[in-house]
This record gives sequence, structure tokens and C-alpha cells, in this order.
Amino acid sequence: MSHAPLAAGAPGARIPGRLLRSPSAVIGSVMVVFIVLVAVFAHWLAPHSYTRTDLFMSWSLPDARYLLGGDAVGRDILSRLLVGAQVSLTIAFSVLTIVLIVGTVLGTIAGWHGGWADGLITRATDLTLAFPELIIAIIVAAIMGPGVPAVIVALSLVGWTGIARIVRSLTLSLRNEAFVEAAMAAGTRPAAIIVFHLLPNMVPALVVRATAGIGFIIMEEATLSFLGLGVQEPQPTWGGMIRDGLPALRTEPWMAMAASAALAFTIVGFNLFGDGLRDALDPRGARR
Amino acid sequence: RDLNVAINADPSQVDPITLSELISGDILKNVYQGFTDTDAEGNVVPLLATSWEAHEDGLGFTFRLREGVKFHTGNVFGARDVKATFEQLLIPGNKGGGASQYLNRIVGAEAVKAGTTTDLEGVKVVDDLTVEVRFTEPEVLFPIYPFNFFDASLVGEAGSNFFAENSGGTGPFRFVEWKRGEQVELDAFADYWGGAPAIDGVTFKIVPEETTQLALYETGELDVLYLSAATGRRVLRDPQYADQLQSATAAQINYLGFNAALYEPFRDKRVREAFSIALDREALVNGLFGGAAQPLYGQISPGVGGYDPEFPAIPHDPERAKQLIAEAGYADGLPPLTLGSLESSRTEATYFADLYSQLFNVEVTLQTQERATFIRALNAKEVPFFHFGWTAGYPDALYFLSQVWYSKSPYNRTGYSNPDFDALIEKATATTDPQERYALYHEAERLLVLEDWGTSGTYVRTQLALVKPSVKGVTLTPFRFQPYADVTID
Amino acid sequence: MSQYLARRIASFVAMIAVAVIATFIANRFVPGDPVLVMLGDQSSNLDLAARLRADYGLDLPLHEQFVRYVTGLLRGDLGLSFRFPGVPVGEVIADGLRISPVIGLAALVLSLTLGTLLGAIAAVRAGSLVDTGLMFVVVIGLSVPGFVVATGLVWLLSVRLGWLPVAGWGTPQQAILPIIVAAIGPIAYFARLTRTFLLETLGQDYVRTARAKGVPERGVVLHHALRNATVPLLTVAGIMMGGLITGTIVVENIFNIQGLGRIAVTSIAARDYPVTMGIVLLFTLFYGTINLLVDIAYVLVDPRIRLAVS
Amino acid sequence: MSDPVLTLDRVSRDYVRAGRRLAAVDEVDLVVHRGKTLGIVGESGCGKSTLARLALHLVPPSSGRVLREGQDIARLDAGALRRLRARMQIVFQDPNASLNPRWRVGAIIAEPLRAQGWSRQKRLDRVSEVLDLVGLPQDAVDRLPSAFSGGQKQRIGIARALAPEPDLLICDEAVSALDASIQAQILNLLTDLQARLGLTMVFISHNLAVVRHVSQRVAVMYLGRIVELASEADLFDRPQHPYTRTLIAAVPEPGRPLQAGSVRGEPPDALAPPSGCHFHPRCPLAQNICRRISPPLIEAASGHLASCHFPGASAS
Amino acid sequence: MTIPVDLHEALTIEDLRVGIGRGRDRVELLDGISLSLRRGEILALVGESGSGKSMTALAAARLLPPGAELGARRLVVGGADVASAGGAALDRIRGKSFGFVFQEPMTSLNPLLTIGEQIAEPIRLHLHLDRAATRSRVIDLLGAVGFPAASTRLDDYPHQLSGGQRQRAMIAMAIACNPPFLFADEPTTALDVTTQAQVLTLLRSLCRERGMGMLLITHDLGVVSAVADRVAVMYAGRIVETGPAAAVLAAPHHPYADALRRALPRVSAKVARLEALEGQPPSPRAFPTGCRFHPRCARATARCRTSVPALVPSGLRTVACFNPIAETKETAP
Ligand SMILES: Nc1ncnc2c1ncn2[C@@H]1O[C@H](COP(=O)(O)OP(=O)(O)OP(=O)(O)O)[C@@H](O)[C@H]1O
Ligand SMILES: Nc1ncnc2c1ncn2[C@@H]1O[C@H](COP(=O)(O)OP(=O)(O)OP(=O)(O)O)[C@@H](O)[C@H]1O
Ligand SMILES: [Mg+2]
Ligand SMILES: [Mg+2]
Ligand code: NI
Repeated sequence: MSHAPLAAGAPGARIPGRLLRSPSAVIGSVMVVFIVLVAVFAHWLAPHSYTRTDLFMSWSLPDARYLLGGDAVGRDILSRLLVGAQVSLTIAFSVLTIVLIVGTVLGTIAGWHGGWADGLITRATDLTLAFPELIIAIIVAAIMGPGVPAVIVALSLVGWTGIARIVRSLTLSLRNEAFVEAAMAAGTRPAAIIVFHLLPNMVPALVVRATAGIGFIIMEEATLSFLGLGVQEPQPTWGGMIRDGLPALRTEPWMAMAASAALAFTIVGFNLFGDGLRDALDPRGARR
Repeated sequence: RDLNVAINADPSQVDPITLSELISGDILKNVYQGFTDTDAEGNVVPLLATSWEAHEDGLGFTFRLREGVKFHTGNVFGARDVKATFEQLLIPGNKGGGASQYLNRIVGAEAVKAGTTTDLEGVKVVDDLTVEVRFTEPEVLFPIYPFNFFDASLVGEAGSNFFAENSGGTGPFRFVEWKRGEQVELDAFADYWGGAPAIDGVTFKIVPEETTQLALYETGELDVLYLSAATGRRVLRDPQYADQLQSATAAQINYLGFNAALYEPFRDKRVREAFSIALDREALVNGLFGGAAQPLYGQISPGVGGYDPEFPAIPHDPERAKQLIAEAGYADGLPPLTLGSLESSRTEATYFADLYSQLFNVEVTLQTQERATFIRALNAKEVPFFHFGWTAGYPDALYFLSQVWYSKSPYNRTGYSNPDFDALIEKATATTDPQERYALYHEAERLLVLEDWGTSGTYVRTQLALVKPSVKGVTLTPFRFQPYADVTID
Repeated sequence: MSQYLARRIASFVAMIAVAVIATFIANRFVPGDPVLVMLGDQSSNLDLAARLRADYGLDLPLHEQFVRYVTGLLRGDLGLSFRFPGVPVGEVIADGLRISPVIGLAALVLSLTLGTLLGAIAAVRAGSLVDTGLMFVVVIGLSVPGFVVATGLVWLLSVRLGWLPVAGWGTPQQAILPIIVAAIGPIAYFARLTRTFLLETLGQDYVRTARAKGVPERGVVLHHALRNATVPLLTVAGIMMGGLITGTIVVENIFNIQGLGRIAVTSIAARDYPVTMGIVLLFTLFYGTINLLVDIAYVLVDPRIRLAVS
Repeated sequence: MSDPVLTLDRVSRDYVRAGRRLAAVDEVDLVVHRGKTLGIVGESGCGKSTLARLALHLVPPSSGRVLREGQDIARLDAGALRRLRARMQIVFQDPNASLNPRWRVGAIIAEPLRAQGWSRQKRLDRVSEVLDLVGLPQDAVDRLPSAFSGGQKQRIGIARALAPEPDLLICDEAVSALDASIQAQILNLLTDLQARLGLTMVFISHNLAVVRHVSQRVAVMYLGRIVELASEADLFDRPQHPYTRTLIAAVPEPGRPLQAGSVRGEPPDALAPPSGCHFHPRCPLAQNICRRISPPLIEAASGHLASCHFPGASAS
Repeated sequence: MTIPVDLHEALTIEDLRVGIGRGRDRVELLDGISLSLRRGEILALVGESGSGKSMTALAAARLLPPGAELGARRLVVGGADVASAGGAALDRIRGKSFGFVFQEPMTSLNPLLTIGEQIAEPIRLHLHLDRAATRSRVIDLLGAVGFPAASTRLDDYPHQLSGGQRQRAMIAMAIACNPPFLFADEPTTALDVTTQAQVLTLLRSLCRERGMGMLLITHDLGVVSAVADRVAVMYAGRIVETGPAAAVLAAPHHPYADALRRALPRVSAKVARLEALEGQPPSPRAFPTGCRFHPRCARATARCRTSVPALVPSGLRTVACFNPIAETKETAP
């Protein structure tokens, strides 16, 4: 007899088991783990220094030394791709984490509490949405100096709104469910009701949102860097590599292609993983 | 048929009074004209002034104006228009034209700027085609300053904004319409004094994205395309464009700025020298620009009056550079340093940062910034070490030397100051004879670069442009394109 | 409801006020000033700078500038652009306003219909090859950056095949590619969301009831399952609509369209305060209205939702 | 009598529908005594479930007070209300909807325990204990509600309510989906608990036999009001209100034919309740007075309250 | 190939098996269920909670939850062959050839549609009536199932209704198209006895007068005896006894059926303690061997533990027991 779920708190245990049963989830997990490992051990895996410039290798063709060729200042693209995984994923994960937490907290408060709290939070989302991201990025970069932390802060400052609004809408519908009433009757605190009853029911939507967000954040970083507000050289990022490689797409496509492929691989991995997670979380296993 | 040319942003304006920048300049030079122009080689040639004479005291010029020049408004151009143009530039409330800075030394300019009078005392209409200008201090370059003479008689009635919507110049093309974000349209001026252009007009299409520009060029929607460094590299390598490519050295210097006030080691000449000789400028122009650039050793770019073809090449000598650093007492490494640059020259800056950190055991942090932010910091002299460029506003080396390195110039962003250098510049400013003046430039340039190691030139870009084979008569000069007056399209 | 609306509109006005203040402060907080940008290479020409500052009223104390702006605003006057001398802000924004909503709405309609359709098909066939295939395509759509897609499409359809114009705005053909490129991401996102929410609702008992009534599969999905996923989907659509209408800079740049996104970016880069302020106000209005409509839609769609009146 | 655990003091609850007021519960006075069971029966839609929700303050009353051990629960702060709710549990009428589809049964049953801060081990033990009590297999703990039949879900709801050993238990149609044998098991369990722990119960059901079996006192509701309130024996053996008599007569029992048409006329519209006595349009005894005056709930016999102008009379 | 369908046949289920889950989680919920009903007939399906009554009905309607697999020799409902129908054909059968009253009235109603809309849906789909006619039919239906003020309350949403009102809406929906067959899964649990009587009377008259067949799943033996013609008793996924309702209720042969009857409380008199079965109901994950009732059966013998008793006819009844009560001539109290 297993009491795992009671131990684990509320829902959810056995999810790893169910996860492993969906092929897409397995593939996705493998891809995600691979990417994460690459990111973690990037410096160790990189065959060359990712900062070392060598003008004689600038835009060099892929060869035995530089497997993916050289970039504009002759740095090894492969090494930069590997280290770029670290930087880009750090940004993506940090922003996602912050944004998910802030968005979820504010969204549930707005949806659950209603009244003035809802009014305030809703107006705040409207305002943030309307406020051009660029202004926020410029101000943040001015205060913090451009770089990874500034990118994370700037993207988080604008990113929470979407999540807050989705979470609010889900809270608005879910709080009418009879099981919420039952939880109140059981004496569960509102905070616990939100965390244990409402959130699990929002996870699928948040998973989709988060997996879609990864690519968006990575590309958004590139846009900011383009304006000098993002990650600074010589730190490589995938977005930056795609951006820098784009003008050379017809002559030396390997940089933009390699980074695009890495990005696509990551996004596909996370999406598959997210799908698998969703299926594993589905109480009805709703495959027909 | 119109000539279609790409510009990568809206011009700031299209009227001859308000401040002008590169893009407006490209457009306006087809509509408005000044005393002189430069030819394809960068030589000064007469335009609306057929000849000029410096006054004996060196404090004035008398200009003989071209006869039979008509404004787009139908009026005839004459000495009164020169005077009126100058006055309009100075009158407060007219959103201060950039060219007004060239008028500061004219007698009576202060009074007009202060608003006490509208009559510019120092400019005298001698007769219809003769105008005399007098200065408070020597102003030898006055004839080559880029002025846009316009039919000022109309401004008096219609207000200073009149030419934002109307055409009032003497150039080969008339301004017709500016659709923001889309295009600026010019029509051929049939009564142009140099003969009506062969094409119907010029359309400047506003296309910020370079890939889009290229696509438009390929589909034939653009006839002429000025290329940025990145696109230029790619076009150079593509044989299909070989016969459509034009090139010309840019009248622009790029340099490394050392602010000794902010970074202690820069006070030591040896350190500055080390930074300069550490650069492999040959490798730089080939590696980063695929050859579309040339090394800059001094501080004057070729094609600009006063360029010194004999300026010695600075040898690439990393060993000596290291030694110099050691001699300066930094054998164990220099304190951390931040290299500032505009986003547009990020690639070069990246290279410099890596080069110095490898060579000198110094931690160089790169900081590329958005334009407005970076310029603000530069002007406030807050950047200890930066890579920056300076494009000549008129075809004379004084533009580089007196603006960037003269100690009292507001554009001196490194705080470089050497009384000897300043004296040379001051002397040059008062020297009318070009050759004499150029000799002074050369002396000053060597003092700045080779004696003081006050800066380190990096490269001069080779401008590249694509011109459709069917289009003839487009000329790329160090100052970008010549007006399109002689263009023909098959 | 009417009471709710009244309060909502009141708070709307308050929000606009906050937006004005916030943008005003933020603008001045941003390093670099418009005069610097205007002066370009002559940015250190203090003389000129002072003249320009005086011309634009930037030499006044901040509170006076604010009062000036607000009084202008109350008269409906957004001021004159700095970037485009003498042009009223309204006119500058109007350029984009003629374009962005067209692209935005078209892309929205496209992504809602196509996204919902793809998502619904995938959900109904969940676990099948169709589902896997669709989701793969969709994920690719999500993972390839917009400008890569755009560049590729332009190269293929315009440069190589010559079917569509490369860039510009005005003819219907010129609208096709921008709309498609703007819609790709949203289509993919919406498809995934639709699938997720549908899988959620398709397992509900009332869907079984609908089947028991003999409702055909399409009706089951559209009328029952999808309807119950409307609230979160509407929310996303609302945000998406805002994002699309206020312009997508990537699309506008690549297709060389003077849309709101581009105007916003250039005005910020040029520190064109009046235009920036005007744009923020416009966007605030946009988002406020969209979200108000979305909230009203919640109540219409789901009778259980009561929006608190407070 | 013994001390009141739950008192409803002229409690009403209105819903507004299509601009009209619907009095789901209409000025109800009720007292539930410690260790006793109050049965509530009545027409479907007469407000029983609403009454149950009011008792737990899951919906606030439109007027009147709900007193828990003398305290007005509307005045309690959130924490106190939560602590109070921990001691009063409810089995909801709809077992399916009241179970979070993403929670495993073990967690569902343990929820009130968790809310009361029981330790993990104690929770585990208690959950397995109550599973046994309601006749669910132990392996139910880690399955989701969707894997259970209607009756099993109902038992999960019962197990959840019983787990924290509440002193007040409200059962809203708690055994309707159970087969006779399990129903008997549960009812026995409840009576045992009452005997052992002094459990107080409000038992809402349409099954009069069940109500009779568990209750000491029984209230009959009609259209938001209590029309009769008496001890179980009095009520079933000597019903005073004609509606109660109709109800009892309609009970289907093996061997008894279906009492079709046992109640005349249209069911009442709660949005437009009949004047006077709400039951008069369907009452065989109705007189003029019934149409005009709403009869108060008064003692018709000793300890037997009925709201009828002609209590005890029978139609002939 | 079309299976010949007897016009009097309202429901035929032959050897129905339902399993759910995969691999280790696989459980067999139904084990060879066979039932048949003629038109106009009412069969009550009673039995232990969790024994598979709802599953039987859902399987026959092809409405099993995802993951469940069904096997049957024959499935005919309301004159339509359900087993072979698929997709659109099934949609035409459902709602028209049979109606279904689900056990859980709250979650089985769409929370976002008014009950009027939901009841109108099958009418629109199958009867193709115009708006006004549909609306008046909806009102009639609601009135018939004892819904108060039907014409105003059809615009109510499910959450605004009481449990019994939802249940009645559900019934109205199921009979909206006059189907020849009705699955009624505990249709009156939330109804007070008078309303219940009204609804049952209605259903019974539909059977008697229109020849509707009805599978009535219920726990209320009173209801069974009042309306059902025949009864089938289920225990742990199998049918253990069938026969005429009155006879089975009066003198069940299977010990489980007997236990059910004994456990009932009565309105007429209060008993001290109800007679519940000893032991725990079996879980489908661990059904006992042999006769699945044997661990709780007082009459169980060694044989019950090892062999499965078949349903053997005895008179009008069938019983699956090695030691049925009838043989010992025990009579009901
Ligand atoms: N999705 C599922 N997965 C596994 N087992 C299930 C699932 N759904 C139902 N069961 C099991 O199937 C059995 C039969 O369920 P069914 O709903 O048919 O019972 P029932 O006879 O209708 O009971 P009740 O009278 O309680 O409604 C139950 O034991 C239940 O646990
Ligand atoms: N949220 C609500 N909004 C509007 N009306 C409601 C709401 N909840 C209940 N009602 C109405 O209140 C009345 C009483 O409902 P309640 O659920 O209390 O009845 P009940 O006695 O429990 O009935 P049943 O025996 O059928 O469960 C009904 O007429 C119902 O329509
Ligand atoms: Mg109820
Ligand atoms: Mg069932
Ligand atoms: Ni047996």
C-alpha cells in the first residue's frame, strides 16, 4: 500500500512515472536534460576560448579546428554556441521563474480577492502592457548597467503581465468550482486553496505559456542587445548569434544556422516535455 | 523615370534652416547649394560662388556669385539671398540650423542671435552678385562650409517652417513631398542652372532594415544602395554584384579615446603608445571589413583637404607594447578598464577589448550602449576608454583636428590637451593659404599621434554602394553621393 | 453590470492619469535627451543645444513642463513632435494608426481562427499521428525567430519567385506577408493553448452528456468543449490583440512599414517625448479597452463569474 | 434540552434572478442540539442545501444570524471561522463536483486534517482508518476521483467529513448513491459515532426511511420555510402538516404501489411564491385564510411545531 | 452487414466486457454482462455500489471514459446496432434512439449553457423543430418532470439550480426526442418522494404508452418494486440474479440480493440497527476468485472459492449461486 501522495502533499506524486510513459515526454526530457547539461558544463565542453579573437579566422569556414567556423572577430562559433546556451538559458529560466512567480501571485490575488486588489493589479497590468518595453529596458540598463542582470530585470518587468492575466482569468472560473467550496468547508486557508487546488488546475496553461516563453525571451534578449541594452560582448547568447549571423546568411550561414538550430532544438525539447507534463498531470488521461 | 535611392531612416527634416544630419544632408544637397562643393576626389570646386577672395587682414571674404541661378520658387538667386539665409539661420526661434555654428564669427552674429536685430552686420550685399563677409576672428574655411542657400524672401512672409513643405533651393531637384516612414520625393528642376537633370526625379525610400534594402535592390525597386559595413562585407564576397559595386574612402576617422582623467595609466604616454602599437591595423581591416577599409594611423582621413599621405605607418609591435607597459610599471597587469562604444561598432570594440586583455593582462569590459545614452556619457566625459568615429562635415582636416582634439572644443571627449597642439590649430585657423595650413595640420597630427600618443587611429571605412548597371552618373565620394544631377537611366 | 462599468471607467481615467505621470517621469529618467539626439554629431554644441532647449521648452523646470503638457492634453493637444519638427504628435501617430490595426486585426483573426482550428484538431485527435504532426509544425513555428521566417519568406516569395512585393504598404499584396509573419507566432501559441484547454474540457462529464445527446463531434468541440475554454483563451487573445495592434517591430522593420511599433521605437530612441507620451497614452487606452471588453466577455461567457464591484 | 450546537435565527438567503428575488431560505429558525441528529426533508429545491451552506457560512445569509455555540459566525474573523469549520464538516450533495479531479483520494480525505495541522503519520493512519469505515479499499488512496463510481465518490466525501472527527456533521444527501447494504453500514457508523463521541448531525435527505432511522428530530421544509418540526416518531407517526402527510404517503417501499398524483397541482415557483401559506394551492384542506395569511410555525401538539392553519386535520 | 434487429427489442447486451487501463494498471470492470429488454419494459439494475452498473450503461451507449475498452458480442440499443456504428452514425443514434440520464447531474450539465439551451439541443439536432416549437417543447418537458415555473426557469444556469432541479433537467434532456430507449442512472436520487413519484410515473407511462424501454439503475428498492418489470442484481462486475421485480424483491435467491433487502431501513418503523453486510466490498483490482461474493457470504462453501457459478435459469429467474436461498425455502419476513 502506497501513501506516496499523502506524503508528497497534495496532488502530483507518481507524475514522473506517468511522464515516462509518454514517448514525446521522454524525448522532450532527454532533449531538455541534454541542453541543460550542455549549459552547465559549457565551459568545460567548449573546445576553445569563447572570447579569444583571431582576425585571421574571422568568418572562417568550418574546419577541423573550428568545427562550426569562426565569427566576425574569428572566435570559435562552437564554443560560443555552448557558452551561449548557458547565458541564454540562464536568462530564459530566470525570467521565466520570476515572471511565473510574480504573475501567478498577482493573478491569483486579483482573481481570488477581487475588489480593489483586482482593480489595482488589473490596472497595473494594463499600464505595464502599454508601457513600451524599450523605455523600461533603457531605464533598467541605465540604473544597473547593461548585462545579464539588467536583461533579466527588464524582461521580467514586462513579462509578468501576460501570466497574471491568464492566471487571473483561470482563478475567476476555478474559484466557482464546488471543490473549492469543499476545501473552504474543510477549513483550508485561502492561500492553500490557491496553491493546492487552483494552481494544479492552471499548470497545463502555465506550462504552455512557459514553454512558448523560452524562445520568446531568448529572442527578446537579442533585440535588447541590438540596442546596446542587453548582454554585452564577449558574452555569447543565441539570440545575439542569430542576429549577428543574419547579414551573412547567404555567404557564411553557419553562425545564424547553428544558433537557430540550437534554439529550435531547445524550444522543441521544452515543448515536448511540457506536453508530456501536461498529459501526465491530466487526471483523466484524456487521450481518446 | 525616377532614381530610387535607399535611406535607412527618416531624415530629421527637409528644410534648409533646421538642423541637419547625414540623411537630411544626403537629400538636401540635391535641393540646396552652398558656395562650394567637392568633386569625386574630394577637391573643393565652386558652386554658387564662382570665385572668392580673402581680405587682406584675413578677417573676411568677398564672394562673386554665379549668374543666372534660379530658385525653385522662380526667383533669381543673388547676394541678398546669401545674407538673408545667414540671418534666418541665426534668428532665435528658427530651431537653430546646424550651419549656424559656422556663422558665429561673422561680425554682428551675436546681436542677431540675441534677437536685438535681424540685420547681420558683417554681411554686405555689394551688388546683386557680390557679397562681402567680415569676421571678428580669422575664419579661413568659410568658403567650404556647407551652406544651403534658400529663397529667403519667402521665409519672411511664410515663417520659418515654410520650407518644411516647399522647395526653395537652387539645386538640380525640387523637394516635392515627404511621407514619413515611407519616402522623400524630389522632382527634376527644369530651370536648373547647370541644365535640367536627365531623370525625372529622385525618390529616397526609407528602409531601415538592410536585408530589406538588399531585397528591394534585387527586385529592382531600388537603383542605388549605400551599404553598411556588415552588408558591404557580404556584397563584396558575392560575385554577382561585382560590376555594380562602387567604393570610396569615407571622410571619417575612427579612433580610440584615452581619457587620462578617468583612467590613471593613460596619463603615462608609454601606456598610450603601447595601446596604439598593439593594434594590428592591417589584420583589422582585412579581418573585420573584408578589405573594405584601410588602416588609419594619423587622425585625418584620405580625401579630406590636408590629408598627409606621408604620415608614417605605426608598426604593429606587440612585444614592444608589452615592454612599454612593463616600463610604465604595470608589468603585473593594468587595473580593470571599460571600453565604451556604440552598438554599431560592437564588433571592432569586441576585438579591441579582447586584444588588450590578452596582451596586457588587463580586464577589459565592453560596454556598448544605445546612441543617446552613449553620447550623453561621452559628452559628459564619463567614458575612460572608447572607440568612436568622427565624420567630416566639410572637406578640410580642421574638422577632425580642431573639433576632436583642440582642447577648447566641446567635442574633445578625452580631455586631450597640449598647448603646442592648440597653438598649431589656432595658427592654422588663421592661415588662408591651403598649403601652409596643411603643413600646420601635418605637424599637429604628428604631435598628437606620434609624440603624445594622445589617441590611436584605427581604420577608415571604404564606403560601398550598389548601383544598378542601367544607372549611370552616380558618383560616390568621401562625402557620400554627389548630387544626382548627371544621372541617367537606360 | 452598469455599476461595474461605471467604476471601471472611473478607474480607467485614473489609469490614464497614472500613465501620463509615469511616462513623463520615465521619459525624464531615461538617459540622453532629445536635443542630444537632434544635434547628432553636433551634440556638444552647447550654444545650439541651449537654443533648441529653449525652442522646445525643455529649459523650463520639470513641473512647469508637466503642467504645460497636462494643460495641453486636457485641451486635446498632444504637442509637437521633436523628431519631426513642427509635426503634431497626433499626425505622427496617425501614420501608424492607419496601418498597425489593420495588420494587427488581420493577424489576430488569422491566428485565432487558424490557431483554434489546429489546436482543436490536435486535441480531438490527441495522441494520434495527426496530433503529433500538427504540434511539431506548431512548435517549429514557435521556435523559429520571426525575422528568420520573414527573411526566408521574402527571399523565396518576393525575390526569387516575384509573387509578392518585398516591402511597403498600400496594396493588398503588400499586406499579405506582414500579416502572415505577424500571425505565425500567435497561431502557434494559440494552437497549443487551444489544444491544452480543450484536452482539459473534453474530459469533462458535460462533454459526455453532449455526446450522449448525439451532438456531432464538431458541435461537441465548438459548442461545449471550446466554449468552456473561452475564458482563458479570450484572455490570451486580448493580450495578443494588444500586442498585435500596437505593432510588431520586427515585422514593421522587415517589411518597411511605418507602424506603431516602429514609431514607438524610433520615438524612444530619438527621445521624442511628446510622441512617446502620445503612444503610451494610446496604448494605455488600447489595453484598457481591450481588457475591459475581455472582462465583460468573461461575464457573458461564464455566468458563474462575478467581477467584484469595488 | 441539552445545549445548542447550531442555531439559525431568522435566517434568510435570497438570490436575485432575472431581476427578481428568490428566497431560497426564508426566515428559518432552527436549533440543533448536541449529540442529536436533526433530519431535514422537503421538496426538491426548497432550500435544504442552501441551509446547509448557510450553516457553514459558505454563503452569507441575506438576513438573520447563524450561531455556532452561541457565537455569530458572520462576526468571526477568517482564522476563527476556519478553526470553527474544522470542527464542523459537511458531506456535499454532489460528490463528484466537490472532489478536486487532480487530487488523489488520500489527499482529498486528508485535507481537513492537513488544515488542522495533523502530523503526516497521523494523517496516514486516519485516512486508512476512515477508508475502512466507509468501505473503500486501501488502494484508493493514490487514485484520482475519476476512477470511482458515483457511490464510491460519495463515500470519499463521507470519509473526508468524518476524518477530523468533527462535532457537527452536515450530511446533504450523503447516502443517496449507496446501495442498501453500504448505506446501512454508513448509517450504522454514524449512529455509532453519535453514541460514542456525541456527534451532532444535520441530516438532509429525500429518503424518509433513512431520515427516520438516523434522526431524533425532523424538520420538513417547503419553499424556503420550515413547515413542520417534531421528533422523529411524532413526525412520521402523527404528521400535522398536510405536506408532510403527502410526503410520507409517497414513499415507495417494496410492495407498495407508486403513489402517483399523491400531490396535486403545479410545483410552486420560488420566484413568485403563493401568497399566504405557500402550500395552499396544492393543499387538499386549503381555505380562504390559507390564501391570505401565512401560518406561523407554532406548537400544534406538545413539542410538535407545524405551520398550518389546520394542523392535524385530514382531508375526507 | 446489418445485424437483424427485432423490432420489439429495446436493449440487447450480450457478453459485455469492459476493462480499463494498461499494463499493471489494467482492471476488468465488467465480466460477461448480458441483458435484454423488450420495448415497453423496465429493467431495474441494482447492486452494490461500484459493481459496474453505470459502466454497463455507459458501455452500451458507447460513452465509456477514455482508456476503457469494450468487448461485446452484441449491443443493440433502441433498435440501433451500437456496436458497429461509429462517428456520425453513432451521433445519429445517440439522443434519438436512446436517451441517457447520468448519475451526476451537476457535472453532467454544461455550466455555461442555460438548461433551456441544453434541453433544446437534442431537439434541434434530431427533431429539427423551429425555435418556437423547440422552446415550447422544452417548457412542456420541464413541466412534465415537475420543474416549477418552467417557462421562466429554463433560462437558469445549472449552478443556479438545486440538485433535484438539475436532475430533472437531465431527465427532460434525455427524453426530449422521445427515444425508444432510456438509460436512467439513478435518476431520482435528488428528488423528494412526491416529485420522484411524478417523474417515475411519467417515465413509466412513456414505457407503457410509447413502448419506451428503460434500464433503470437505482439503489432504491422501493422504486424498483414500484416501477420495474424485471430486475437484475449486480455484484462485483457480474450479474448475480435476474427475474421479475416483485418476485426477486420478495424472495431473492442470491444471498447478496437478500442482504440488500435486509439492509433497508423503513419509514413505517424505526429499527435499532440496520443489518449491513459484513466485510469490505471487493475492489476490481483484487476480485476474489470463484464466486466473487464468497468472502462475505454466510452460505459459501469450498466450491464457491474456486469455481465461478454460472447464471442458471430457474423459472423466470436466473441466479448465479451454488447455494441459492430458494433451495432452503427461506421466506421473506
Ligand atoms: N476510470 C476508471 N479507472 C479505473 N476504475 C474505474 C474507472 N471508472 C470506474 N472504475 C471502477 O469501475 C467500477 C464500476 O463503476 P460503476 O461506476 O459502474 O459503478 P456503479 O455500479 O455505477 O456504482 P455506484 O452505484 O456507486 O454508482 C468501480 O469499482 C470503479 O472503481
Ligand atoms: N447560486 C444560486 N443562484 C440562484 N439561485 C440559486 C442558487 N443556488 C440555489 N438557488 C435556488 O435556491 C433554491 C434552493 O436551492 P437548494 O439547492 O437549497 O435546494 P435543495 O433543497 O437542496 O434542493 P434539492 O433537494 O433538489 O437538492 C432553488 O430554487 C435554486 O434554484
Ligand atoms: Mg440540495
Ligand atoms: Mg453508478
Ligand atoms: Ni455464492
